[in-house]
Amino acid sequence: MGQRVAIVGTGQTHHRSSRKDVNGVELIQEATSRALEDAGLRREDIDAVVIGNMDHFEGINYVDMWSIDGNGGLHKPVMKVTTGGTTGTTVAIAGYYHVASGLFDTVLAIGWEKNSESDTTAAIITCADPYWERPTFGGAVAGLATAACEYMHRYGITERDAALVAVRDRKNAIKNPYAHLRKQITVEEVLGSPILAYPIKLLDICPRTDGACAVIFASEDKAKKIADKPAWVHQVSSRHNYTFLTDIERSGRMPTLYEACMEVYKNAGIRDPLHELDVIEMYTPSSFAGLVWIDALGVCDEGEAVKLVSDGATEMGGELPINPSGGVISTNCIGATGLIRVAEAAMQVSGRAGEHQIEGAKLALATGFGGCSWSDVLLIGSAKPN
Amino acid sequence: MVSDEIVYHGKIKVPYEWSVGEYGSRFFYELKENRKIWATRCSRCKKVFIPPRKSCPNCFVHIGEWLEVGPGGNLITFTIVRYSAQTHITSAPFAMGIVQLDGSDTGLVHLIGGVDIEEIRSGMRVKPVFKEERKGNLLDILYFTPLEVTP
Amino acid sequence: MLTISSEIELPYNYSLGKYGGRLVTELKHNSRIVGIKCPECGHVYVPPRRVCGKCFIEMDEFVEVSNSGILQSFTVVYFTFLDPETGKKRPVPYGYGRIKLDGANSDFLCFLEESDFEKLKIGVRVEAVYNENRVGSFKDIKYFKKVEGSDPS
Amino acid sequence: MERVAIIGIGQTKYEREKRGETFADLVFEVVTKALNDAKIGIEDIDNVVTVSNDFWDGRTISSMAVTEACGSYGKNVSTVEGDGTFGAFYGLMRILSGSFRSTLVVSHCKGSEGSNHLITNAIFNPIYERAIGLDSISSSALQARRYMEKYGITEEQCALASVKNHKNAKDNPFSQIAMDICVEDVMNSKALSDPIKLLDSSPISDGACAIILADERMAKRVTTRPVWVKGVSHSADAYNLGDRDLAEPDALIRAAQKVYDMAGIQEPLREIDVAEIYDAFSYQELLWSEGLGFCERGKGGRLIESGKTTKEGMLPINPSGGVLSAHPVLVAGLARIAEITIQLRGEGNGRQVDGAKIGLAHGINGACGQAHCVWILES
Repeated sequence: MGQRVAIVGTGQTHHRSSRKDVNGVELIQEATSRALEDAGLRREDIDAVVIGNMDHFEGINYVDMWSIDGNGGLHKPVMKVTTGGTTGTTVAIAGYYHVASGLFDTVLAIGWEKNSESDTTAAIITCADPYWERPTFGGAVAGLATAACEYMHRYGITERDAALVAVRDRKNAIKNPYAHLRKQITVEEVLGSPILAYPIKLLDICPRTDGACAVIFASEDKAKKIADKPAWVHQVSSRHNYTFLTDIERSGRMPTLYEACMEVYKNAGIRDPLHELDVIEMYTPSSFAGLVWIDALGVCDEGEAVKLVSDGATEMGGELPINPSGGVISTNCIGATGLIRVAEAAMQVSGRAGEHQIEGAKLALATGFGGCSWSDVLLIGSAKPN
Repeated sequence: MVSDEIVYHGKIKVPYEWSVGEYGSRFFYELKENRKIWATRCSRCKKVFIPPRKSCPNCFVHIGEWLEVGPGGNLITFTIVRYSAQTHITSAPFAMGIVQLDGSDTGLVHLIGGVDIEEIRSGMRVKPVFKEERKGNLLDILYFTPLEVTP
Repeated sequence: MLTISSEIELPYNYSLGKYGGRLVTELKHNSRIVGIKCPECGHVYVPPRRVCGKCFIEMDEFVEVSNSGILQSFTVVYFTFLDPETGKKRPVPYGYGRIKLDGANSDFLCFLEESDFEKLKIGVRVEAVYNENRVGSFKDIKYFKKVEGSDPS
Repeated sequence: MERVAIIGIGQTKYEREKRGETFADLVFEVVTKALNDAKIGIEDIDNVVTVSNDFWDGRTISSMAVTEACGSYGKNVSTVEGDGTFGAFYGLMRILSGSFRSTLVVSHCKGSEGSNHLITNAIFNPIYERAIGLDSISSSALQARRYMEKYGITEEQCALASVKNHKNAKDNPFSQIAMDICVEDVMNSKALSDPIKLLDSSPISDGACAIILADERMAKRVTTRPVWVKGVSHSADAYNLGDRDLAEPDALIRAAQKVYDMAGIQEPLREIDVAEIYDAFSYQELLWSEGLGFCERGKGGRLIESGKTTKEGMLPINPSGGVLSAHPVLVAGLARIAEITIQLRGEGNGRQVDGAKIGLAHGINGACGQAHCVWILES
């Protein structure tokens, strides 16, 4: 039952703060055609398409239908999945199940966003309960700020500790030609940047980006023919436990991410993720999240993430590099962000990440975050899974 | 009021500014400046698209060829809208339809006007009536009107 | 490059239902906050809702929780953004936080009186301040203010 | 395809306005019903797919509102935004992958909470179509006229679908609008957007529906009345209305061909015992009947006139009353699957089609049936 699945092609746009030269569908077509080109496939080789975004971000209802001209799905099965910030990873997981089911052999998964076309915070606020939460909720920045405030209190971490994450990711982005923000920053610059919502400052948080990403999933038989080095999907998992923002447990490791990681490790037989994983593409919407959520990946004891980051273990060349692509803090086309994590993880284990390649990467983890603690995790490897 | 019947009258008001893109901008520029309707043609399947596509949805190749279509066209289908809605830009009853301009393989949805709405028939020959003041959007065409109105 | 602008204003009649409605009614008439208790795990949820997700069981025991509690986390928002409810900029700075009301297990999200983050501390006791004229709304609670003499516990 | 069965279903009564209930309340009701129907507990469910739409719900990540109520705590969960038939399709694939034994699929919608015109206007191209004021009614009217004129279908023939389905609805305890009307009533009802009149149109509805899918092993263990999935397929057509010939349901024809191949069906009219199809407007029952191959192209009017699609006919269509009798968007397709399940179990009471063994359920996405999803189920 079920068939093995591999990633055989990826495509990204050059992510920018604004892409007025293309409409949304044309932006999607750029990523889609690049993924096809990467895999050496044509549109007619694709059996089905999965796409996602958040309706109120661009004000478009039924995006799967609207994007047909660019998503490659004309006269094919097209499905929309959406889970907020996690949408990109949710699209990838849906792409995986399309192929794993045996019903399709070659499936295109697409995430996209044109943040420049709207007021992102206004749109994000609408994810909160209209009555009990929207009046106070200040969007992703403020939501992540309340979490960051609590992390500082709980673990005694400082704004300076968190800044290390932003500095690392922005440094990595310089080597990624598709990244949005590609300029080195310093800890002092992060600390001195304008405060948006205490304790989050401008350089602690992800940017608003226009961009799209497409990833092609294929069955074992197809993958062997399409790609020299397919990136095999070993495990996928997702969790979402809460209705209200304030239902998220404050104690312990970020619960949904931890649960999803533990399920993936268990099913993959991973006992020591710090040493068994070669690279992580982590959905880190803020520097504080990029610090504390490492705990939930099970690669260190609770509260020890600061040490991993400050010791350089998560740098390129470190013991477990995190976000060689530059991560979310460098590029955040929201609906695509999770899928970029998956694409980058696949590029790493296929040895096709170019200048930001982690040498010898064989096993990569990609994570997604959205809404009130929605978590997706994918484990991707160069070796064919059992 | 019984507590389980409480309804909160809220709203979602978010502004959007959709990029028309390079191709759409040229299309609207021609409407605005020259009262002309331009389309693009796929080099592989030869299909002529309006609104203009930058790539062919079917062949998935880049499209570079532009051509003028219309101004005359055929009314493929239409409806007389008799209800009121916030989305309407003119008061009911009014007519809208799909017009296939001469030289194009696809149709364009627009208002049908300048005629007694009860006289509108599918298959009619129609042409665009442009607004005097044009802004670079689809409503630079006021409506499509029959070429010859039968008395 | 051209753009097409639109300000869609979508109206919604959001039902509060039996559970949310009960809290609104209590706020309006009795200046009280009520939660709902899971018969299985005993967790008290604010705002009240029908189902305990963890136990997947229907709840029907409304319980009064305190108007005061401990501040668990907070932020002060400085950047400006459009409020989707009004389409206008929301006034900043403003503080809000997660408050664990005495008698509740989940936190309650609410405005704080204080909007200087230097003066806010996790662990302080805060209490609800109600508006004089109550209309049956979440906003009947004006904000939570620090209880004088309260230090982080 | 491995064998997967529907082992439980739950529906709310569909109503114009469920003012006292939230999305979560509706979802809990139908999930509980589906679990009870399957005689299993939430612990027997290992993954969940919710279906909702952020425009209709007035909330980004609308599925968050039902997280607790759908029982997904601690489980793998995802959300499809589209008709419930598409959500169920994802639920099916998750089982076929071998990763899960049982998927709970639940869809909710409250049409009463939002503005139908504004929300369906937002389906259309914001650059080239939206400003014209299109919505679900006017766009469907463009399709109805094109179809009727191209093939000589009459308004009276379309009206027959409304008459039949509203009558059928009288035997369905979940339906919203059940009544005895005649063709003249439909013809004389208020003109909305020619040729569509009030009684050609589906109502605005609130409601929810849940189904539970299970692999063969689990299905055989827990139930004596599994309904098996014999085939399922979906397909999408072009987006801009002007790119399509609206009289030609190409996407449906493709989806139907594929699903008939999967299920080994050669003569759908004869081999299928009962069909529940997405008739948001009366003309759609005729047009979709053609796309599904129940008759030749252009013969949808004659098919309904022949009486073959009444409850006693050769292929009863919409014995539940169909979407014309209750139209909770996104839920409606899942309700079609639930209704076919009821039929194939022989539990339809007054609306039961005698001896139904093979059934077809159909859902649509987008404007004017841009995408279609077709299921073949067997008892």
